[in-house]
Amino acid sequence: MDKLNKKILIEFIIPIFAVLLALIFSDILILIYKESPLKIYKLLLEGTIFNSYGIGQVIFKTTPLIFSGLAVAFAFRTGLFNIGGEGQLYMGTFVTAVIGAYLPDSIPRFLAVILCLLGGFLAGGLIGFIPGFLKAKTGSHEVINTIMLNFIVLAFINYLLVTYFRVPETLHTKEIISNAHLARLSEFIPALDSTYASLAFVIAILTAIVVYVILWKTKFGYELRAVGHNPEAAATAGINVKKCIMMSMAISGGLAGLIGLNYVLGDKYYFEEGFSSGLGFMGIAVALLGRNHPLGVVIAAFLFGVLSEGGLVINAVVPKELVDILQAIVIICVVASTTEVRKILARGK
Amino acid sequence: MAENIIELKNIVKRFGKVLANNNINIAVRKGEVHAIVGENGAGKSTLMKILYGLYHPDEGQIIINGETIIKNSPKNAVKHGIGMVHQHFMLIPPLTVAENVILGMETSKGPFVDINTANQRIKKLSDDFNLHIDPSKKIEDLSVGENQRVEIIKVLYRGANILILDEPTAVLTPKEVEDFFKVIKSLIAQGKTVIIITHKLDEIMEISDRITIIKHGETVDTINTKDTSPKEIARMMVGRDVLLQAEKKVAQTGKVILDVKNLSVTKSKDVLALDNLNFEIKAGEVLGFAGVEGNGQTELIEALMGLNTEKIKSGKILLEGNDLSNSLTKERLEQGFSHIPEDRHKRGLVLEYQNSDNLILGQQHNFTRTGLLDRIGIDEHSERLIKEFDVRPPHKEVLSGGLSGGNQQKIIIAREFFRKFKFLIAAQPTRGVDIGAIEFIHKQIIKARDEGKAILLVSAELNEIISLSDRIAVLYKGKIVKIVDADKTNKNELGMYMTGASNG
Amino acid sequence: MAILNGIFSLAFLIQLIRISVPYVLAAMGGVFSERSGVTNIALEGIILNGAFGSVLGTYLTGSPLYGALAGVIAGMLTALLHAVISIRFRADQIISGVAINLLSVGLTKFFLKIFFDSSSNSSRVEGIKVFQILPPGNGFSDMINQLVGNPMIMLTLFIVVFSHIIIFKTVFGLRLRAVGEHPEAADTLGIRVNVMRYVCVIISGALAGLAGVWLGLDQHQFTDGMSNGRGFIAIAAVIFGKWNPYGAALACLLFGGSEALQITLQSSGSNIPTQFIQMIPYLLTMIALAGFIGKSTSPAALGKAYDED
Amino acid sequence: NKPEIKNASTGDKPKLRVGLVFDVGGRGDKSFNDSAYNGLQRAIKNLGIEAQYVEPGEGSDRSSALNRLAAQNFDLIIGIGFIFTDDITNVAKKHPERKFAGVDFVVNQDKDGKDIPPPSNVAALKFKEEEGSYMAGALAALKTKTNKIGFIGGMDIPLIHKFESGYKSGAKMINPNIEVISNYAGVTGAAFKDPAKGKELATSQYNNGVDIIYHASGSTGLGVFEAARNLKKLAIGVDSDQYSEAPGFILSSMVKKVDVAIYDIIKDTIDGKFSGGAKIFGLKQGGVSLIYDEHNKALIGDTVHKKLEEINNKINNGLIKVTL
Ligand SMILES: Nc1ncnc2c1ncn2[C@@H]1O[C@H](COP(=O)(O)OP(=O)(O)OP(=O)(O)O)[C@@H](O)[C@H]1O
Ligand SMILES: Nc1ncnc2c1ncn2[C@@H]1O[C@H](COP(=O)(O)OP(=O)(O)OP(=O)(O)O)[C@@H](O)[C@H]1O
Ligand SMILES: [Mg+2]
Ligand SMILES: [Mg+2]
Repeated sequence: MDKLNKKILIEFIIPIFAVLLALIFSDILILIYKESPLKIYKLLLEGTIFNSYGIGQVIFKTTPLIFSGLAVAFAFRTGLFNIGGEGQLYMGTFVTAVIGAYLPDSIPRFLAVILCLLGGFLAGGLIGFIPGFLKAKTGSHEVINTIMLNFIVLAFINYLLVTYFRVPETLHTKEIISNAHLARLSEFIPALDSTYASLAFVIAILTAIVVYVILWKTKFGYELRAVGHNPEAAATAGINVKKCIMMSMAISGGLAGLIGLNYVLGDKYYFEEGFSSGLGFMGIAVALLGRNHPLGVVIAAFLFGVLSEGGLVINAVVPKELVDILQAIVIICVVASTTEVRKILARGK
Repeated sequence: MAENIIELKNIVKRFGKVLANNNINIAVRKGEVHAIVGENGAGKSTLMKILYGLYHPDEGQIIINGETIIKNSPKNAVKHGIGMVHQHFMLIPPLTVAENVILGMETSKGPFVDINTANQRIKKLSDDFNLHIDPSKKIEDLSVGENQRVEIIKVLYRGANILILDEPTAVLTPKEVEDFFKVIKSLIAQGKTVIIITHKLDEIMEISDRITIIKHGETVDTINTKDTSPKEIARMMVGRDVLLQAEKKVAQTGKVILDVKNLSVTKSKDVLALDNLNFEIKAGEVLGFAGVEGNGQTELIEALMGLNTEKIKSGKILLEGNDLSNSLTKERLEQGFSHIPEDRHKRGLVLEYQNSDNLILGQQHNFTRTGLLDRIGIDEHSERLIKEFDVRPPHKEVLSGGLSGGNQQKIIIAREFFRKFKFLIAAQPTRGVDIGAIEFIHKQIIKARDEGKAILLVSAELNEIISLSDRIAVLYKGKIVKIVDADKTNKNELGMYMTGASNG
Repeated sequence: MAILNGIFSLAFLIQLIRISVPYVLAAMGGVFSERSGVTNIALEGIILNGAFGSVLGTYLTGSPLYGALAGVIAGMLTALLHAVISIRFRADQIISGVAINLLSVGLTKFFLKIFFDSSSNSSRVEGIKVFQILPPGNGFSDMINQLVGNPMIMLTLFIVVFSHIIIFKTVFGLRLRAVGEHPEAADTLGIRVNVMRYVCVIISGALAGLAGVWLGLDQHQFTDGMSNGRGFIAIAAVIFGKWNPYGAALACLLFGGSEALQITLQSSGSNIPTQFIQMIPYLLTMIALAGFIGKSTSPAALGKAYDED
Repeated sequence: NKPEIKNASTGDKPKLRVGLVFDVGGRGDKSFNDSAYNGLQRAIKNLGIEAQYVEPGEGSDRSSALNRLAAQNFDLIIGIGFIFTDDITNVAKKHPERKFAGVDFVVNQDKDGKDIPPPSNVAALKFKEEEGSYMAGALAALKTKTNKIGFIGGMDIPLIHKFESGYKSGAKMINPNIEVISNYAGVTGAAFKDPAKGKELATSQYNNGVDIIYHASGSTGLGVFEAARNLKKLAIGVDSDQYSEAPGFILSSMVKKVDVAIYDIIKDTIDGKFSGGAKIFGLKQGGVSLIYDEHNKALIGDTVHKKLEEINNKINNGLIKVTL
């Protein structure tokens, strides 16, 4: 028990330590900009977690980051590095939006949402599957293939959008039917007021739980992780490594395909070009900060959600880029302190 | 009395909770072959790494040639004439022999590597010590025995007078061991001192002058080889009497379990790794495969297990008459195959998994309820096997990667013997394992045979092959050159077939 | 046929080379870093910082030469950060790279605001001077001047050859390869594994920084996010080229070539939608990797931190 | 150089609070956003307002930024760029007490082709880019010596197609046989900020005989100017007067008077004359125009200038209809 407590303590000390370090660094930048760090942080916190609109917006920002982080973490656990989140999320979100737009109006609400979700998952999954397939069949490196696919998918979606699906004079698809809308959280918690936080957040949390169960509680997850650590031993034990690689990349892509859920079913009700702005890449940071563990991913996504919404708040006073810098430094400090801090703690034993 | 060239006094080394060396004392005399023996995890490698400066002792003194070494490092050790050949080769496969040897002490012209001079020097060393190494070849193209000799050259090139050899013969064939001992003798003849770690008692008897026995990180004693016997050494190591030769009853064979027909496997485009193999194994029979490493053993095992199937050119594999030639690995295991892989790190274990998880690897579906892992069942299973097979983890939560080699092997043995199998592939089942564990593993294999299983044994250890097998097939260049009865052959005859001589 | 003429013209060749220059420089950096065992996804950020450094340096000193120096130093400092994180602190190298890329985007934008009061562009600065080797006038000699007269292009060519020689012919190169393949082995022979790695990562910073210098000074200004994925393409080229300088350079030319082809195709008014033309380089890479290159084996210790203790 | 701009003058009545949310590129793009910024600054100086701006960048921050400004009691909230259309519409509905303006705001049409008017508290500031581009096309066609002119767009999207098609029509009107080569830098937002790509595209066009290029590509166009400088060819700028980016090589610029539009809407609001609905800025209203001043006088020349004036008049009188 004592041991467990200590382990948990370490998991928490490191990120907190990292955030503190990052704050010191950004203090310097804020001072360079001739502003008071205290004022900026006060502003940032007041505008986000100490304000009901802010909390809602943070939840809104956290939601896609959870999916994005889960996608990266899932592949990581199978020893695969999925940098293709951006392409997968574009495909997934686009398909979600198109399904939502062309469903018959009369379809029941629950079914409509499920169909949109499924479509997004499968479409993202397809894009994830391709590098998985190529890796399994030809051995070509998934990192390159996912990077390449990002460019290809973005161009392809753009083509589909511009040529067939957009509402004239805009860069977005037509609106989804109202039965595919996800309820806003403000319907249940009025304090959240006009924020865009929706049930997508709940779906994200549930997905995190499902991912946890799959990876650590099922036979399938056991096999995936075995492949991640030692593919040859896994093959020797009769695990179908190629299948695991393909499945893992497909599921990872599918999770990435849900990143846009929040946006399409909960906020805008359509797919719009450029909506993502690097959510797929942020997933890498979220996953790694969250130690590739679903719980960690949720916490890291929340932290980045606060920073991302906070950037908008402080933008009136200092450049928003400060927040990007802050995020980067948090990541750096976390990864850098991990081994060292552990070593010191182990020594202190 | 010859002078002590090396003295290690009261050495203590901890790895976290593990006390690897606990107050060890050892003295090595100039010009002797000094053997160090002990069970897996006794602390032998750790001690040698300390001597070579790779680890720093928590306590104790290192005295070389009467000089106390304050801050040891590999550089420092080399300066004092110490060279170490590691248990796991420290060679860089894509580089040439010469590049590997000169690394860190390069012959150069300005900033450029002078490879010609290097080649010449290495050629000379190779000739002086009868090592037969071509300096311009790449390491990845060399055999294990050659790799071993490159390691020796590396050490000699640095002017070593004291050579530390950590389990140098673990991966060598009898012929290679013989050659290797010649090398050691010529080293001694030229005034060098050798410290050797090995688990093979007959080798110790043959090559060493004195023996230091280590147990649980402590020195038991240092004795003269000529005053002792394998039995006594084994007793000192393990703390009880050990059966050194496997005992088995006459085989009671039944029906054919495994039948292999016309099996051919490609190595590269037009080279065959296995060329039209035909053999069968009956229930209650051990078929041993002898052969110099790299003659098709690995490919045979892979083909039988359904791994790397794209390389299989032709052939049939039948288990009790069922054609499994096109079955997946998983199906073969389900049908009654069991497999102790030849390389436990590469194929045997997920080092990052807990022992309990490794103990169900390949049997995970038996520990599953509606897709979910049965954690409680797995833990119970693991506790039972760890006890039954006497696995000794340093502490409870240790991952399999943190076990010593012998204990890692026991995990695999436990797992594969637990499986309900009809046919077992045991590949190098006792490689790098201490004698206590060897005894245990041998007993398990014979027990399985007596229960009517068919067993295919691959081992570089001729003693092991001869004592465990009922029949022995000798592989040479992908072909079975001969199948002989185990009780009608000997090491010499097998050694002859292994070099390609057909019909003795 | 207009397309064929377009492709086989000297102008096309020059364009191909110009597009490839930043890829090649960054890819050479990638080769040094990865050969020594340190994955360098941070190339993207290094390029960006190099570009910003070169423009700011030129802006402040008025000399593009000092600017170029500043760009290289900015690249080296960025790489140093990557080295400290992944070597000293033994952190995951890919994460470190991702974080540094994020950091570089933020920092360059932040300082863009401080120095140029803009969120997207710097002021225009002097660029690298192109020498007139042939008397200018006719199209042909102008093009030759663009190629041979451009010191950056010549430098790039030199760097490729130089990298090959260093890696495969020198003592330094032998140690570099050893450290990337089998650090334990190198360590036991007294080679300071981590020192070697520091040096190589910093070299990679200088080279990728130089790629940034090309972008900044060829455009005579810094634009927010102007590295635009070039670092990733360079990484792809390193893998494509099997971690060899010549191989990586050729891969870069392939990428540059397919981009130039895309421009030519587009201008020749073909009916293929732009989006599909845009895909060409990336599709080509994927097909080539799956079909011809297959498994390329990386340095064995790539991405693994080494504990010298 | 702080983004928070406070009015220096102290008036008696409460100052109008104006919030402005920039397009993807943000301040400093030397064209579109900067033009908007200039309008805002002028209003601060002359009209005594209090202002704040936000640069949300790409992604989903636009509506959040608008929402926050609305919640902080800003009286007039302006979004720069067509992409704000839906965001402004939604936020404006939620905050009927505030006034909104959208530059390039898209007025959608119903099935019968009738405009669907924006909410009454939203002013749609629309520019007839096609008219200005038509003039640019005519200018290029009149000045080309090779009968080959070029167009370089940023992202391959409908808004930029408007520039392209206006430019083409203008050129064809002068010379039906003229060849117009078009390139787009890419299909993502980054296509507006890749000057290196712009330079290569332009170099390729110039090498293929094009001698004048018109760009509508944000910062990517800065690369087009570099190519023009290098190869000593001509280019036509966009949105702002871009002459200073490559003096001597910028034939003219097709300016969108975003600054004027913004200044005017702020002034109207102060004067209580704000009204919702579309405000069209075409050639006639001076909302778009080709630069002709002391810098490029010599480049364009008198006769060509006269000819252009003529076309300008024809468009104003409806004799020429620039369609899409
Ligand atoms: N780097 C390490 N970190 C932690 N523990 C270690 C390390 N190296 C060895 N150990 C532990 O120290 C103990 C002694 O290991 P050592 O390698 O010296 O044994 P050995 O006598 O060489 O065993 P074997 O016969 O199997 O080679 C073992 O329990 C081992 O697990
Ligand atoms: N606590 C530990 N943490 C990490 N690695 C460890 C630990 N303990 C041991 N090891 C590693 O476990 C392995 C077994 O230790 P040891 O040095 O005894 O090897 P070995 O028994 O000689 O190996 P083998 O016999 O399989 O060749 C080694 O690779 C060692 O580095
Ligand atoms: Mg050992
Ligand atoms: Mg061992």
